Amino acid sequence: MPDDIKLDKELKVVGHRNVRPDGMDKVTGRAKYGADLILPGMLYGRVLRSPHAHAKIKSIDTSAAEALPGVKAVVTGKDFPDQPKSKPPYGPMIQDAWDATRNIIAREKVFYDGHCVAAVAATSDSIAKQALKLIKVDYQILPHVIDPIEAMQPDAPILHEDQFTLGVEGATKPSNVFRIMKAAKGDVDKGFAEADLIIERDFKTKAVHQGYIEPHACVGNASEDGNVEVWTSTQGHFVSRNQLANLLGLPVGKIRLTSSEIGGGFGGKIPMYGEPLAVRLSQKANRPVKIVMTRDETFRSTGPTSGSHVWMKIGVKNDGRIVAADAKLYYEAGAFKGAGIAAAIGCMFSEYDLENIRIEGYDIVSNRPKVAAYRAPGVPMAAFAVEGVINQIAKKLKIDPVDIRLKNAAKQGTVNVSGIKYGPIGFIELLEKVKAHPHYNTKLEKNQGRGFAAGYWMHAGGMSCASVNIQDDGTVTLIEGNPDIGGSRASMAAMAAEELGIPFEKVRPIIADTSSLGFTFLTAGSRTTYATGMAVVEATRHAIKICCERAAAVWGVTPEQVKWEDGHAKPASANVGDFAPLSLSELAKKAPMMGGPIAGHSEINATGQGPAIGGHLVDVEVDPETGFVKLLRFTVFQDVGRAISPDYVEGQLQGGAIQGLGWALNEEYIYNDKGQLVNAGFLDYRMPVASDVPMIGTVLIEEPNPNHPYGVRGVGETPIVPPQAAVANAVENAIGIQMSELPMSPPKILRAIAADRLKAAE
Amino acid sequence: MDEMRYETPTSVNAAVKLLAGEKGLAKVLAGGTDLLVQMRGETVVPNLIVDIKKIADMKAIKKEKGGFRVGAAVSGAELGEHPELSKMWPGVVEATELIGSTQVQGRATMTGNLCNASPGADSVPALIAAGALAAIAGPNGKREVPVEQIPVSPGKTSLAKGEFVTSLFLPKRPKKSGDAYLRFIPRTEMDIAVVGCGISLTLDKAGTVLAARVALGAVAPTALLVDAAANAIIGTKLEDAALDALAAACSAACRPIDDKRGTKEFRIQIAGVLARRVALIARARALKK
Amino acid sequence: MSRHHISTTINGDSAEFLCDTDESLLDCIRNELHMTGTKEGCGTGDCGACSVLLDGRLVCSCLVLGVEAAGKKIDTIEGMAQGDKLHPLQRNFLEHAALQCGICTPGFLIAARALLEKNPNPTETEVRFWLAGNLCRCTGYDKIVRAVMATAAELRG
Amino acid sequence: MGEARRFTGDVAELEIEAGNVMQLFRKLGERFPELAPVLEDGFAVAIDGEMFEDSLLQPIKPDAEVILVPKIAGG
Repeated sequence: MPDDIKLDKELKVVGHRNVRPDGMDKVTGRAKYGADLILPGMLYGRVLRSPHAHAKIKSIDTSAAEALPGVKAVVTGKDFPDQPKSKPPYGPMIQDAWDATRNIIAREKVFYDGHCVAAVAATSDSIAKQALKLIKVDYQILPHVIDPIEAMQPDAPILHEDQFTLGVEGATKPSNVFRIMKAAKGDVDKGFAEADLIIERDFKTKAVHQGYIEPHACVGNASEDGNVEVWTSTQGHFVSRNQLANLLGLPVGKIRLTSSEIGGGFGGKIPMYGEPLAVRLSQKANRPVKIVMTRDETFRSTGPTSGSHVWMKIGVKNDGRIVAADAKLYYEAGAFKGAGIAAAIGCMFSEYDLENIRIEGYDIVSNRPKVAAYRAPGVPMAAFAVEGVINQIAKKLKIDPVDIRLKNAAKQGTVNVSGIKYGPIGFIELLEKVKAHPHYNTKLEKNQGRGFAAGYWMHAGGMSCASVNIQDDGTVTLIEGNPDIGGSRASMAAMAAEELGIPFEKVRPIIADTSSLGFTFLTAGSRTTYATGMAVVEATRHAIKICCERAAAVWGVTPEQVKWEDGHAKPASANVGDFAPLSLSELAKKAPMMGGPIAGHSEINATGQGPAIGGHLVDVEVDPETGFVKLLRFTVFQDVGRAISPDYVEGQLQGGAIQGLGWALNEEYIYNDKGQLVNAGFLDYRMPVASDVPMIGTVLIEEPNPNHPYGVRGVGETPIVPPQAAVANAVENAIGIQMSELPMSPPKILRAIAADRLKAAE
Repeated sequence: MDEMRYETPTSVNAAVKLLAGEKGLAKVLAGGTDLLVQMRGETVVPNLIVDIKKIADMKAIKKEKGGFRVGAAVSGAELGEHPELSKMWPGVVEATELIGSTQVQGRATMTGNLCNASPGADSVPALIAAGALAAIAGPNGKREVPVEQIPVSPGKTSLAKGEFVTSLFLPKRPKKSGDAYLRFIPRTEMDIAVVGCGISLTLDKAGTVLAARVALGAVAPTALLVDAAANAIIGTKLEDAALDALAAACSAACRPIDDKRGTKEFRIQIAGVLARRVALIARARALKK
Repeated sequence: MSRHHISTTINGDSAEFLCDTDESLLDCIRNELHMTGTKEGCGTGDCGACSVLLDGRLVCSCLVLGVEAAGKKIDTIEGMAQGDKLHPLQRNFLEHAALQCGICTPGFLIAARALLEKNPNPTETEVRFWLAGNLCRCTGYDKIVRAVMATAAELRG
Repeated sequence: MGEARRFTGDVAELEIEAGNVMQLFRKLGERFPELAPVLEDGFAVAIDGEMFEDSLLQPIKPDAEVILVPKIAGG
């Protein structure tokens, strides 16, 4: 439970603990996820994947597979139209269709272990599996490279012969570095010259997977008239529809995507993998085709986040004031360009009010799956370095780790490296809450340590649509277009009910398919409750306006003389006249005779999103004989703007914290010398289990975002930014050694302790 | 595709006949928690699966000669629910209960853990330390061997064509005996042992170690019985020097590999750390009896 | 290839299905009986999303062969509520917001029910270790553990 | 202008008369042809510190400070 939440008295639904409208189906097994759709005549699709990290495809022979009884279709890269390659200049967001089609199914080369080379559809899963064995692929194996620093070396194997580094003048040799992105503010060199203390460190992190429990799953159903239906577990069916149309050369209007319930995404279900294959197979077989990934495929073939090397140098005055910050980020993009360096640059120092910043980010391709977004994509690796160095500075200067952050905290009016000037922002309040919290003030025992770290995410707005239909008994159907991953239906329904002044239970939220509502952008970037929430409020107010107009007609007054209050149209003032209030259900009942149905709709492109800053406080105990790190206590503080559904806001904070803990301690992609992933399962890709963690405390700071009708900022991304550094700082506090490489697995900790003892002995 | 057959014999002889008569690959199914994973990954594609759970006594835990005979299909959960056995051999039971999740415990068996021949199997070092025997039925009749003779290398056993383990026998305990098992994993659950250590010991009235068996898992191609480690504590009261010698002997016995679960260096070091801790738990248990 | 004809009992009702030897019970429940409440997260017994009771014993249905279900009693999430009355665990999961995406929820509910039937008064540590085989990536487990503890307290009265 | 500098011959700051974002982008594109093709898809703007993405019709007041910010997707 939260330590404290401020609830405005006048809010009756928003901010209360409402039971989510989709909950019943999810506790009874009724809810349909990606793999749960079963259609008549449906075929089983399976994908053949490369066992090689890097190889030229000399030929593919599918004839034996096609001849196997029960096999209804086989596709390879040739079954998809090739796409033009984007040419420079490149914008910051890379959407290269040439890359996209090759990531879905290989053409000239395979770029990673697990890369799709062919797919089959058959009448049973076992026939489909057997058919895969009959496909003969002739590979010419090429040398591979995975680590970003190795990939930058002059003799590294080159993935794309026509890729020349952007940002390097006159590059004549192809490079795995796609580009070097730079950002700067102030005069860093001058800042360092004024510094009393400068600390410089290198940090490394390994690729980690989003680890959603539901593997990717979809059903493609193409009919002879060219219409295409797709059922899929995705974070954005509208975005996928548009991409699918492009990749398959189909008109957008012919394609309808329905988003299934989604079993977790965290960014990893933004890209498409199986959908184009299922549709193409279905077009060939004229039957529905279901493709469900195995867990092994999910690890080998879908987006992990970047592994990284980060160099960080920070200079401070003796009082702890940071005067210069300089960083270089080297991020793996996977097989195709597009690592999360832009987000890292935009966020990594942004909870601090700094005058002099210089950042260089390297976007580097290497032989692993193309990275996908993972919760505040790109930022945690950079924050691990920033917060690690700030911790070192605090230690050296003997300043309390929270005080040094207070000294540098961003506030209203601060301008970050991207030029964004902050409105109200609750970081100082947050830090003061940390200091006053009992967790910060309890004593630690031997081998125990406490760490603190902060993190920032800027959030997103974007396009959203919503419709509100007032039914004739006064119940309400709310239609929106964002797949509900973590309870967003509850927040949407709460805002609509609050506006209408009716009980939460009277609103039924529905997530529309792509043919039933206007374009709605991804459930990602913590934009849903902000942007789609805004559309919902606007659509609801539209319906209310109609209600007021109807009441005005009934009373023979002007619409301006009617107000909406507590679910009723009421005279705006005593001067209007003495009319009995008309309820929503009364107005709805009369609607057919008074101009027709009452509905509101909204189509917006939301801007004005507010950033959210979080702070994580962690206690650990380190077993000095084994290097085992036990998590003792974890408290998450975050400025959430306004918690529409406090239960689910807390859940986001707790979940992000524990994902970050896994990233910090044990999760990593492990490759053999052939570049094959050797831990592609939950047994050896070690995500935290229930017995690894205690209860996770949450403290919600509510500094409302003035640009949202209910003050929403967005909450889901920020909680994965601080935990890696917070855990590392806690480990350092326990053993006296800074761990600068993730994961801080027991062998690494033990090695560091041994090296430290050796050094002390010398 | 060859047809995969499934049989449920009701006698040991019938099972032996099926296993011996199969020309292709025949696999015994008890809990299936290894076999099904291997089948799914297609590392094992049997032509015949012989489900032994319908054979009398495969699900039984019986008292015998002051010890216990545990049928080959007794699950970890059933083992843990047997109070007498848990009291006599707590180390063996706790080791078996560490295999997988609660769900896996509902199916996984000690015999399967042994016959899967994984070097990291949790129950095996505890069984070896306990001096457990494996009863084997086969075309040439029955035989009984110490459990450490069953695994010969990762994934391979000494069982001949047509043979299968029908039960494990845990012998009677002298007074003042105790056993224990610990493993190191980086999480608190759900991992395969990076190192495992099982120790069984018997004390005299003064608390001196009269007899000891020390076994290590995940530090060599098979679980190891480390005589030198036992000798390091026999005749001692597990003073610091004895524990140091025990740890050193365990570390010296390791022949580990670097793999995704741990490094050589780490395994060698942890083997010693665990051995000390396990010996103290086993002693505490022995003192209570 | 001839398939096995299996007669079994699911949630108290007799059921029949056809399966291949190597088909898991999970695949049979989902693909043959179209009961899709039981989920597949890994297929290797590492995530618990496919938890069911087999003759009253908590198991991963991905680690049971369909053929082994012959003559057995299987309990799945679809049988947990009695008519329109939710099991107290189901109700408490809703009231404590113990789910976000919900894909792991059926497995957690089945596993938690097995725990409370065996141990009506578990400590937090016992709950956490019993449920260690059920992975959840959304919640950090906090609210799940609270919901189970609250249900235990409620059932004890 | 940060990331946009790669397209502007390193010009970091300039004054442009524009009533809204679309006019601004058009004028920037005329001045820096390299930048033109990536402006709409690649950049958001911060007008006097406030972020606007995909907002071509957003008015810009005289004397406003506008910063080009790379567009970023979330998770």
